[in-house]
Amino acid sequence: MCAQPVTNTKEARWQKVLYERQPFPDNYVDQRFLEELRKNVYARKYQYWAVVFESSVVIQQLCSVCVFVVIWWYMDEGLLAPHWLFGTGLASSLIGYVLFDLIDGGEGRKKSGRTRWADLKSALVFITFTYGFSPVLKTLTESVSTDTIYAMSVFMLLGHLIFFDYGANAAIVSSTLSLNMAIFASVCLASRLPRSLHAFVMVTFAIQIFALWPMLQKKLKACTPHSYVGVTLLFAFSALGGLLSISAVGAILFALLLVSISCLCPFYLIRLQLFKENIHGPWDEAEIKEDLSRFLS
Amino acid sequence: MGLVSRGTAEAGLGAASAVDRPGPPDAVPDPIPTPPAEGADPGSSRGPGMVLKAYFPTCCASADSGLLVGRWVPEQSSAVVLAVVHFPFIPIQVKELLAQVQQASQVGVTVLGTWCHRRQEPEESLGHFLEGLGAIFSHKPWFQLCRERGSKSWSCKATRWQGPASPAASGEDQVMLIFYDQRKVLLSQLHPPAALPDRQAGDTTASAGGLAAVFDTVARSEALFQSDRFDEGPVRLSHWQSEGVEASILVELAKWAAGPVCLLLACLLSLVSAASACRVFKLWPLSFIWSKLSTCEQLRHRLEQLTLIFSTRKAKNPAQLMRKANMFVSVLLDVALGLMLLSWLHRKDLIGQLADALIPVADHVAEELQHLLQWLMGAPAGLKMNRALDQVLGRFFLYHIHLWISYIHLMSPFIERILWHVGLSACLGLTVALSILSDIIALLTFHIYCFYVYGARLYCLKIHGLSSLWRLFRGKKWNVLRQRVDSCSYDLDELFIGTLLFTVLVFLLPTTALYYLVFTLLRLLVVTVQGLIHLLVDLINSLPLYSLGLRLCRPYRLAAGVKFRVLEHETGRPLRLLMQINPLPYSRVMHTYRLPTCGCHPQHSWGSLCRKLFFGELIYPWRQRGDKQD
Amino acid sequence: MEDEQNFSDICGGRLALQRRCYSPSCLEFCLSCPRITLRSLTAVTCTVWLAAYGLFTLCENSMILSAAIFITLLGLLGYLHFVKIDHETLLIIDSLGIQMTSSYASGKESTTFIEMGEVNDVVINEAIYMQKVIYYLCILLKDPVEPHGISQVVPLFQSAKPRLDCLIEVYRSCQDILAHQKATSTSP
Amino acid sequence: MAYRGGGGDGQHPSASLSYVSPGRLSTCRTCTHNICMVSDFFYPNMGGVEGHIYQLSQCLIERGHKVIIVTHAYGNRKGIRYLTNGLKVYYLPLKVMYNQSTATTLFHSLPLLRYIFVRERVTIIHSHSSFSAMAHDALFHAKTMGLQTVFTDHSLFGFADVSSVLTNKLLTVSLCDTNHIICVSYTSKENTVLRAALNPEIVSVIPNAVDPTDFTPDPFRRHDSVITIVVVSRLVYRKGTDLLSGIIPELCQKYPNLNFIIGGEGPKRVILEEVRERYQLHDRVRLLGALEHKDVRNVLVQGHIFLNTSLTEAFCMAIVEAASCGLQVVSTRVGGIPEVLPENLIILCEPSVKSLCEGLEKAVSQLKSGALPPPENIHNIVKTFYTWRNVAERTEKVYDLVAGEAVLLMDKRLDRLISHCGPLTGCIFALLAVFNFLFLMFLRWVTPDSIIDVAVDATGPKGAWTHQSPYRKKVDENNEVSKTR
Repeated sequence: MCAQPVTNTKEARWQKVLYERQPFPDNYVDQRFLEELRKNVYARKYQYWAVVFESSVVIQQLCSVCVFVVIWWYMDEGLLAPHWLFGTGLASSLIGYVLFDLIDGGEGRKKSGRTRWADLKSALVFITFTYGFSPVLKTLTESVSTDTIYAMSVFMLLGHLIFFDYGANAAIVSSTLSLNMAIFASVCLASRLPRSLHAFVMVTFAIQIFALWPMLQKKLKACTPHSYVGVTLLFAFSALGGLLSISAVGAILFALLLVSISCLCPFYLIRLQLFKENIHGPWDEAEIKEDLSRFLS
Repeated sequence: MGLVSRGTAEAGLGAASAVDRPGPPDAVPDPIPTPPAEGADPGSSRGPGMVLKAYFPTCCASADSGLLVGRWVPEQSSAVVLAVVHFPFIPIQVKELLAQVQQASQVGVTVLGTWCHRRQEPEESLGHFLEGLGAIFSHKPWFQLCRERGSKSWSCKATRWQGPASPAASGEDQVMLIFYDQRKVLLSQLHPPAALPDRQAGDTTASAGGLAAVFDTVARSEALFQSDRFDEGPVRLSHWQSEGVEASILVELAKWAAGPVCLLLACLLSLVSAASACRVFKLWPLSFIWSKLSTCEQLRHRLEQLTLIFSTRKAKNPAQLMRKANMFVSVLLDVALGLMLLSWLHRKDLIGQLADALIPVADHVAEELQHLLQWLMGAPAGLKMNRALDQVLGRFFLYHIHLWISYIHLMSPFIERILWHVGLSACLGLTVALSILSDIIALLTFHIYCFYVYGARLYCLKIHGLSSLWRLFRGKKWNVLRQRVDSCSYDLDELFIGTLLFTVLVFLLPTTALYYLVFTLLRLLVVTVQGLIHLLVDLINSLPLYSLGLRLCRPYRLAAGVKFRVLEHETGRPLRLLMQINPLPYSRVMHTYRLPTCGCHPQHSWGSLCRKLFFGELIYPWRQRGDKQD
Repeated sequence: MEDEQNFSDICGGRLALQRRCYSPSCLEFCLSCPRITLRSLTAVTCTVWLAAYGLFTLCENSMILSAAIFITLLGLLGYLHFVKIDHETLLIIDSLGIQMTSSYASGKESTTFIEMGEVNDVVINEAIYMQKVIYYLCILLKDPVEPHGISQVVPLFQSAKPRLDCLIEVYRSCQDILAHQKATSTSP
Repeated sequence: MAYRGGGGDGQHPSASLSYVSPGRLSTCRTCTHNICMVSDFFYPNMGGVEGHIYQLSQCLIERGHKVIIVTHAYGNRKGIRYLTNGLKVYYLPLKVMYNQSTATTLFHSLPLLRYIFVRERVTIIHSHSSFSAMAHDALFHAKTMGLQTVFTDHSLFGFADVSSVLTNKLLTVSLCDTNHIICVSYTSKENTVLRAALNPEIVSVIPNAVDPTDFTPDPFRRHDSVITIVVVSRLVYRKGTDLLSGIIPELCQKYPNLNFIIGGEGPKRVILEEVRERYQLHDRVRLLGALEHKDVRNVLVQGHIFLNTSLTEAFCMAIVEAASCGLQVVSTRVGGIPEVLPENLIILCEPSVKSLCEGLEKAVSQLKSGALPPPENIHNIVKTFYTWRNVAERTEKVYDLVAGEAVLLMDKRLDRLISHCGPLTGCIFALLAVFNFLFLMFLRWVTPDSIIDVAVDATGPKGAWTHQSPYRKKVDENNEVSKTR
C-alpha cells in the first residue's frame, strides 16, 4: 500500500509532517519514531532527614489523639478530677496564647488583623455554649449502647487523622472536616462521662488539643524548627507514658507505629523513587504555568 | 313497514352463499363489456376509465322499476341514490318534487338514472323505454341499474351522453355498487365529526371527505323521506320509512311539553343558585369552609349540571346534546341510588344503630391511640430513643387525645339527629351522601390530622437543620445566588457550635422520626379511605351512561367509520360491496363522552409523594382538602 | 381469483398468505398464522395446575386448586379474545380505500377503514423491534394541512410479522392499485 | 419531515426496493467492501469525529463501497434513517451514560449489533474514537463473530493520573487483537502505540481533512481599518480558554484597533464574560455563542488572524479551516499541531499568555507591514493539503490490507489476550470473550442467520438508491438538508 514504488524511498527522507504526500506507506515506521519520548521529567529527589522532619506533623497528630483518649479514660475511671484538668487546660492554653504572639513578634496577628477582643469573644462563646449544653450532652446518648459510641468515636478520630491538613495539597484534605469529626468524637465520648461537669471539661479540652494546639505547632514549625522537634519528642514521650500507665502492650504498639512512620516510611519512599517511570511527550496536556487570576481580580 | 321492506332487501342481496350462475344472461338489454383478464395491468387496459361508485340503499333493492333519485358527487365521482320513483309518473311533477326537496335541504337532488327490477320475464319495451328516459332527465353519467329475477345478479352501466344529439358516442365506465342501510346512515354520527358544511352554503360546500360527504347527503335530504308510503302524492317514491306514526306523536307531545318544564325548572335553579351566591356565604371563614368541604363542592357541581340540562337554549351540535343526555342520566341514576340507600337506611332504623355505634367507635379509636402512645413512650421495638424528648412528646399527644375524647362526649347527644339529617340528604343523590360521609370521616379523625401536622413540622425542622449543619460539618455552604453548594471557611467558634448542634440533632432525630412515621401512617390510612370515596364519587359523576347505553343497544348511532364487505361476485358483473357502520369502541366512547368531574385529581406523582413524605412536607388528600376548618 | 402461498414470519414461524382478487380494482390479502396448538395449550395448563398442586400440598387449602382452574380458564378466554390474532386481512378497493381487519381466535373482529383520500402511499419500512431490525409494511397518511407531508404511519400485519419476501408480494399489488388510483385522480 | 414511531423514516429507498429482487443480493465481494462505521458520536451531535465519519462514508460510497453507520439514539431520533446518497444510519436505543457515550456491559449490545452485521452482510467493522464505549463493544463483538476490525483514534491521552492508566489498560485490551488502527497524526500514532502497547506496523497515519470548497476566503467581508482576531472553539479548559482570558486584556490594552470575535459555547464562557466586564471591552470582544458548522466560514472570513489556544490536540481541524479561509494562524505548539501546517502559514507558540501574545504581535506586525500573502494564495496552497477523497483512498488501502488478513480464531485470540494484556486483566477479558462467544452461540440458536432478512443495499455496487422516482429523490434531498445540519 505505497503511494509510490518503494525504490525512491532511499533519497526521499521521511519528515514528520502531514501536509505533503510522502513516498512512504501510511504505516511506515521511521527510526525517529518516539524520539520525543521523555521519562521522569518532574521526578523529585528527597533527603532522608528532611522527610523525617516532615513526618513529625503526623507524629504530633497521632500523639494528640492518643493523649485525648488517655485523658478521657482517666476521667471515665474517675482518677482525674475535672477541676484539675480544667485548671491545667486553662493555664496551658494561656501560656500557648502568649507564646503564639511572642514567636513571630505578632506580625501574624497584624496580617490576619484579628483583635484580642475577638479572641476573648470566641473563648466566651466556647465556654458558655459548652457549659449550657453539657447537661444535654449528659443525657444525649444514654439509651445508645456504649459499643456504638466507642465505634463511632473511633471512626470519627480516624477520620480526623485522615482528613487532617498535614501540609500536602491533596483533594481529600479538609481541615474543617477533620476538626468537626474530632469535636463529634469528643462529644460522643464526653456524653459517656459520669457528670455534666466532666462532659463540659472534656469538650473544652478537646477544643484545646484539636483546634488550638495545631495552630501553635504550625507556627513553631515555621519559626523555630529545632524547638519544634524538641516539643514533638516531648509530646510523643508524654503520650507514650500516659498510654503505658494504662496498658503496656498498647504503649509498645503505639511506639512501634510512631517509629515506623517517622523512620521506615521515609526510607521506603526514597527507595521506591528509583523505580519511578513516568512517560512524557508532545501528546501531554500542557498545563498553564502562570496564574491567570490576576486578570480577573 | 320500512323494516319489513329492508328485511326483504337483505334477503334479496343474497350475500350468503356463493352460487355461481353461468355468465351474463342474454336477457340483459346490452351486456356490459367484460372487464380485462386478471393478469393484465388494469391501469393500462382501462385507460382513463374512472371507477364510478353508486351508493344504493338496501331498502330500495326490492322496489319496482323506476327512476333513481339522488345526488351526484363529482369529486368522488360517486352517485348517492336516495330513493326510487316508481312508474307511472309525469316527469314535470318529478322535477317539481325534486325542486322542492332541493330548496328544502340544499342538496342537489337530481335524477341519476333508471332502475329496473325484473320480477317476471323481461320485456324488451321496458328496456328501450328506460333508454329513452335518459333524453328527458339528462344527467351525465346516466346510470342504468338493473336487477335480475334471481335477485343475485345485478347489472349496472353508466353512460356519458355527449349531449342527446349523438347518443351513439357514449363512453362506458366501470361501476361499483355499494349498498348502504339508509336508516343507519341517516341516524349514525361519525367520530371524529367531519367538518359539516353550513346549511346556507348549499351542497357546493359539501366536499367533506369522501364518506363524510355521503353521510352528509343522506342526513340532509331528510326532507325527501318525509312523504309516507301511503299518502297519495302525485309521485310514488320508495325509500326508508320512519317507524310508525303513533310513536312519533308521543315524541311530539314530549317535545311540546319539554319547553315549559325546562323553563320552570330553570327558574327554580336560578333561584337556588342566587340564594347560594348570597353575600352572607362569601364572608371569610364561611367561604373558606365551603371551599374545603367536599359536600359543598359536590352540591355546586350538581347545581351547575342541572342548570345546564334545563337551560332552555337548544343544543347546537349532537355532541352537546349527547353531553346533556349523559348528565341527565347520571343525575337520574345518582338520585335513584340515593333513594335506595335512603330506604335501606330507614328500614329497621339503621340510623339509630349507627349513632349508637359511632360514639363507642370514636372512643375505641382514641383508646387505641392512647395505647399506641404508651407503647411509643416505652422503648418501641427496641429502638434507641432519647428518653427525655420521648416523654415530652408522649405527654403532649396524650393531652391532645384527652381533649378529643371530651369533645366527642360533649357532642354525643346530638349525633343521632345529625345522622338523621345526613341520611335525608341521601335523596339528593348517592354522591352527596358519599361526600358527606367523607367529610364526617375527616371531622372524626381531626386529632390524627393534628398529630400528623405536629409531627411533620417537628420532623421537617430537624431535617432542614441537619441538612444545613451537615454542609457546615463538611465545610461547605449553600450559595443562594448560584443555587449550588460552595466550599467556605468558617470561624472556629462557628464550627464548634455547628458541630455541637449537629451532634445533638443527630442523636435526637430517631425519636422525632419515629413519632412522625407512626402518625404519618395513620394519616395515610385516613387519606386513602377519603381518596377511595372521592374516586367513587368521581366515577358516578363522570360515567357517560347514555352514550354507553346507546353503544350497547344501537351500535350504529356512534360510528367510528364504515367497513365494507365484498358480496358474492361473478365476473362480468359490477363489483358489489355492502357498507356497514363500524361502531365506536367502548374505550373511545368513554374517552370522548366522559363528563368533567368537579374534583382535581392528585397532581403529584408517587415519586414526589415519597419525597414530600421524606422531607416532612404536609400531604393532603386527593383534592387538596386535608385541612378541615382550622 | 384466489391463490395461497406459504411464507415465514420473522421468528421462523409459518404464515399463509391468501390473495383474493375480486376485480381488477378490488384486492384482498389474508395473512393467517398457525392456530393455537393443543400441545402448547396442554403444556401451559399442566404447568399451572402442577404449581397449584404443589402449593396445595404445602398448605392444605382446596381453594388453591379451584382458583388455579378458574385462572387457567379465564386466562385462556382472555388470550383467545384479546391476544391471539388468527388472521389479518387487508382489503384494497381502488378509489375507495384500504381496510384492515384483524380477527381474533375467538372470532372477534376489529376493523379500520382508511379512505383513499387520506392515503399518501404504501411503503415498506425498517424498524428496530425488540432485539431485531425488521421490515414492515405501512400506510402513510396524508397531512391535511400541507401536501406531500405525512401525518401518521399506520403499520400493517402487526401481529403476524411476515418477512421481506411476503411483504414485497403485498407491496407490489398495492402499488399497482395505488398507481392506477393516482393516474385516474390526476386525469379528470 | 416529522415521523412518528420507532420506524424512523427509512422508507424512501425501501419503497424503491420492489425493483430489486432479493435474489440479487449476493454478498461476498472481492473488490468492494461492506463497511460498518460504529461510533457513539454522530449527527445531530456536532464535532470533529462526527464530521470525519460522515465525510469519509460519503467518499467511500462514491468509490462504490457499501457503508452503514451505527450509533445510539439521540432524543427521539431513533430507528433507521437515510442521509445523502443513501447513507444508512442505525440509531440504536441504548442508554447514554456520560457525555453522549453509551453505558457498556460488553454484552447487552450483542443481539442488535449481531443482527445488523448479519442482515447488512458487513465484512469490515470500523470503530471511531476511543471515548466511545459502543465502538469498543462493536470491536469486541466483531472479533467474536470473526469479522475484520479497524479502529480510528481521534484523541490524545496522558499517562500521568489514575483515570488515564485505567483507560489505557482498557484500550490495550480492546486493540490487542484489532486488525488495523488508524491515527490522525504522527503524534497521535506514537501516543496510541504507547498506550495500547501495539506493534507500530499495524498503525497507519491518515490525517483528517476539510472540504476546501466550504472554506473559501472572502477579503471583502473584513474591515481593514481594524485588525480582527477570530477564535472558534468550544470554551472548555482543554481548549485553553483560560489562556484566552489572559490574552484578551493584554492585547486590547496594547493595540487600540484590535477586535476579538469568539465563536463557541462552553462552561468557561463565564470567565471570558468576566474579563469583558472588567476591562469594558463589550464593543471589541464579541461572544457569538454556539455556532452551526455552516456558519463557521462566515465567522472566519471576518477576521485577519486566527488564534488557537488548545492545550492538547491530535489533529486541529480548526486551524486548517482558518488557513483555508486565508487567515494567518497563531497556535500553541501542542500535540500534532506542528505537523498540520507548514511554517510559513502558522506561528507556533508555547502554551502561555506571554508567548502567545508575542506570536500575535508578530502576526499583527506582519499584517501591518503587508508581509502576509493574500488570502487567495493561502487558500490555493492549503486546499491541496487535505481532501476527503485522499483520506478515503488511503482508508480503502487499509481495508484491502485488512480484508486479506485472517481474523484470529477463538483459541489464538484467548492466547493473545492473556499474553498481551498482563495475566490478571488478560484472564478476566479472556473469560469475558468466552462468555461473549457462548452468548453468540445462544443467539444463533434462537434466531439462526437463515431467518434474518438480508437488507436491501441502498449503497454499494448493487445499491437500490440510484433508480428511484425523481419525486422521492427530491424529498430525500431536502431530507438530507434537514438531517445533516
